[in-house]
Amino acid sequence: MPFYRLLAPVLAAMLPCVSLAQQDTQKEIERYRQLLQESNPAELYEARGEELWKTRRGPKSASLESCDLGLGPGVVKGAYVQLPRYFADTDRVQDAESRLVTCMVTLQGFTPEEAKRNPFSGTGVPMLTTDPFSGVGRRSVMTDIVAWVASESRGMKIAPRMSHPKEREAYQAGERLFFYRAGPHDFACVSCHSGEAKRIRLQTLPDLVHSAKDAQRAFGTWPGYRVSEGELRSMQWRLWECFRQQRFPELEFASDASIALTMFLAKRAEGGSFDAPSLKR
Amino acid sequence: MQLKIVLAFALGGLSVVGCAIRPSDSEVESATARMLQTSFKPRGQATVDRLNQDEVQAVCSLYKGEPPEAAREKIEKAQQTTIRYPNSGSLLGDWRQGERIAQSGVGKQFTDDPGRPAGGGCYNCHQLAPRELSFGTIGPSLYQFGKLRGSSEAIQKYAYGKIYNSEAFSACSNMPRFGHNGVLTEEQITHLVALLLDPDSPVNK
Amino acid sequence: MHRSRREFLQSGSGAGVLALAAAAGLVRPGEAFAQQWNKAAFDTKSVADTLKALGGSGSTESAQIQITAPDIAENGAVVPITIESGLARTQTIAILIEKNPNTLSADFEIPAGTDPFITTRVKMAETSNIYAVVQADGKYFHAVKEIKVTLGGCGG
Amino acid sequence: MADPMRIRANMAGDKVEVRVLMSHEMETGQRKDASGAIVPAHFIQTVTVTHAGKTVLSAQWGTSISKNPFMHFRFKGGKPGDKVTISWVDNKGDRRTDEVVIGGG
Repeated sequence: MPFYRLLAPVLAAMLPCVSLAQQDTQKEIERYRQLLQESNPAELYEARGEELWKTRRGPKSASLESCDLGLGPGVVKGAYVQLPRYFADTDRVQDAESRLVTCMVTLQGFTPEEAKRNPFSGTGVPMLTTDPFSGVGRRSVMTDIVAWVASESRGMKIAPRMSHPKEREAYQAGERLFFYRAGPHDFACVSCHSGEAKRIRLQTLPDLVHSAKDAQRAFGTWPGYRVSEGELRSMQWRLWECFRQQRFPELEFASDASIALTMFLAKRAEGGSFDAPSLKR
Repeated sequence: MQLKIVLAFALGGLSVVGCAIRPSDSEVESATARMLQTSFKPRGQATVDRLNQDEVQAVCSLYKGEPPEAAREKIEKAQQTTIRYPNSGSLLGDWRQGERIAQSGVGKQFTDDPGRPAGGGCYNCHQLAPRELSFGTIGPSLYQFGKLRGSSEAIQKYAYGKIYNSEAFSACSNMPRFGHNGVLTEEQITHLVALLLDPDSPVNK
Repeated sequence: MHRSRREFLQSGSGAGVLALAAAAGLVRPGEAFAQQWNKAAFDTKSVADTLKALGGSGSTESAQIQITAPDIAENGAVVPITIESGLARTQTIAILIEKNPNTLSADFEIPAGTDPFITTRVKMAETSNIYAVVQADGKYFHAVKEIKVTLGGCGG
Repeated sequence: MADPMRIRANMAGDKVEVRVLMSHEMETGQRKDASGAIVPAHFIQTVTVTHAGKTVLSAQWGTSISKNPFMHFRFKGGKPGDKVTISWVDNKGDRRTDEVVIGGG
């Protein structure tokens, strides 16, 4: 809520002296998170996404029902946990989003730019920015569909393939990108995501270097409905936002670097339970 | 002179790089470079040249943040020479302003207004004043930093230098080089020094 | 609001039509409540003013009203809150957030047969007291709880 | 056209336990968009829940109910197979009505 944001600096200064020990703070935040688990607004996005998957759209007026997410045309169940993977028709390693772009282009006749920019808002509200994600008063068709596709893998094991040379290359490049330090703050992904139980402010950071459990929980809970933004956010968004805060230039939606990093993270999380779309702070 | 040091360092760095790369890695290396080139676009103040690494960034990336002793020493020595102290003399600014800078995490993101001063985002990673419950733990707690160490000129210089260029003290530190990279001004850093060292600062209560 | 609503229904001209409709069975009582969004109450900016706008002249603190909510909310945009009233003949449950730009957040009418219990999620602009105001047997009672709102994120 | 609500209604003992999620922005009228313009207030003002022709809950909301509102309550008198109907109306006059069949315990 930006109006709260405006208050943020004031607020921080005003937080009263409290006798609560830090441990109690953590415990209460845990309780806050538990109270929220009762119902997840992600369901609203999943429902819309399923509808959109079946809806005839684009210049070719076609649905996505014959889209091949890796398990054959139209098979959605279990597809997300095996992504990213190599696709022969595009000769590329693709994650869920980039594969959906391919299907929107080949099946529905959108241009890649249209599919990525996602200007076809569900509410008819004019787009306010060109970001590929939903924002103030604006929905993202892509986000809705990804929410549904991910939900069709809920409860399954994260099982990225690593058989094709390009899949191995993506993993290794993803690893390098994870450790790639640059920009005015000298940040890399690893700056925040290494070390046990580290936090930014009060947010616990997954240790993606040393802890398989952390990596599994991290990968297995995106997409997630982020209560702080009132939006469903995808793994693509997660990476885009990490790089923004890393002070890097803007990570292109569904770009090779984003897919390589996703591959690296999926592999780190291999064997974990996929519990997304989840509910996040 | 400065240039020579950097050059020598760069060459040293390259030889290290040469040893570490297995031939089979070259494809990955070029794939990574290609991805960096094609996957990021400039936005706002965040231009793509930010992806170009300086020696410190390159070496720290190569060693995944844990460089061997020789590389470590080389970085720290070279980075020491970059620290610029303010002309005005005193390193002890105003802790109240320091607290505001420590609280603010804005600056240098492509969504930030480049005309507005950046913050240090200190609380993102460190505990400082105890009344702020929302602090991070990537860095050590700095609560009572000055109370434990006093505020001698040597301590002031150390605190200033560490904020100005953390790599001069701890190679491949997670902490940004706030002064060296132009995130914070020299004056802003003196305010942070005061937040850490001033006996009246809430950090030392 | 309920006293004022009653007065409104009895005397107001526009609402008179509604009252007639209700009497004729065209509009159920709950719908009448729902159709009369109480702008005056939602515009109020203090707990006292909200109470007044809701129709209460005063309110008694009651241990019979339970507020279940976290002591600390990680994010003010979504604060889960449950209010349960043990007071006989509970008619309405209202949620007031003292330091929000507008104090009144929600007002629920609880017909006979429905548990005097409601869970919802509210926005809080900052650390504040939350009041649960219950109208039971025509009188007003309340409970209060402070919820701290923390800041998150690393780029703000 | 607003999106459907997600309603769950199940027996819990002799009561019907209802949980509903609504798809709505719940704009406060105090936020700014990327261009700095105020996003006008847009929020659900009234909610009515009925069962067997009787109102079992009604609500009035302000702008401080969270986006994608959630509500949980219980009422007596329902049985599996009955319908629960929920309607909302927002400040722009948009409205939405959905119903769900009460499930077993």
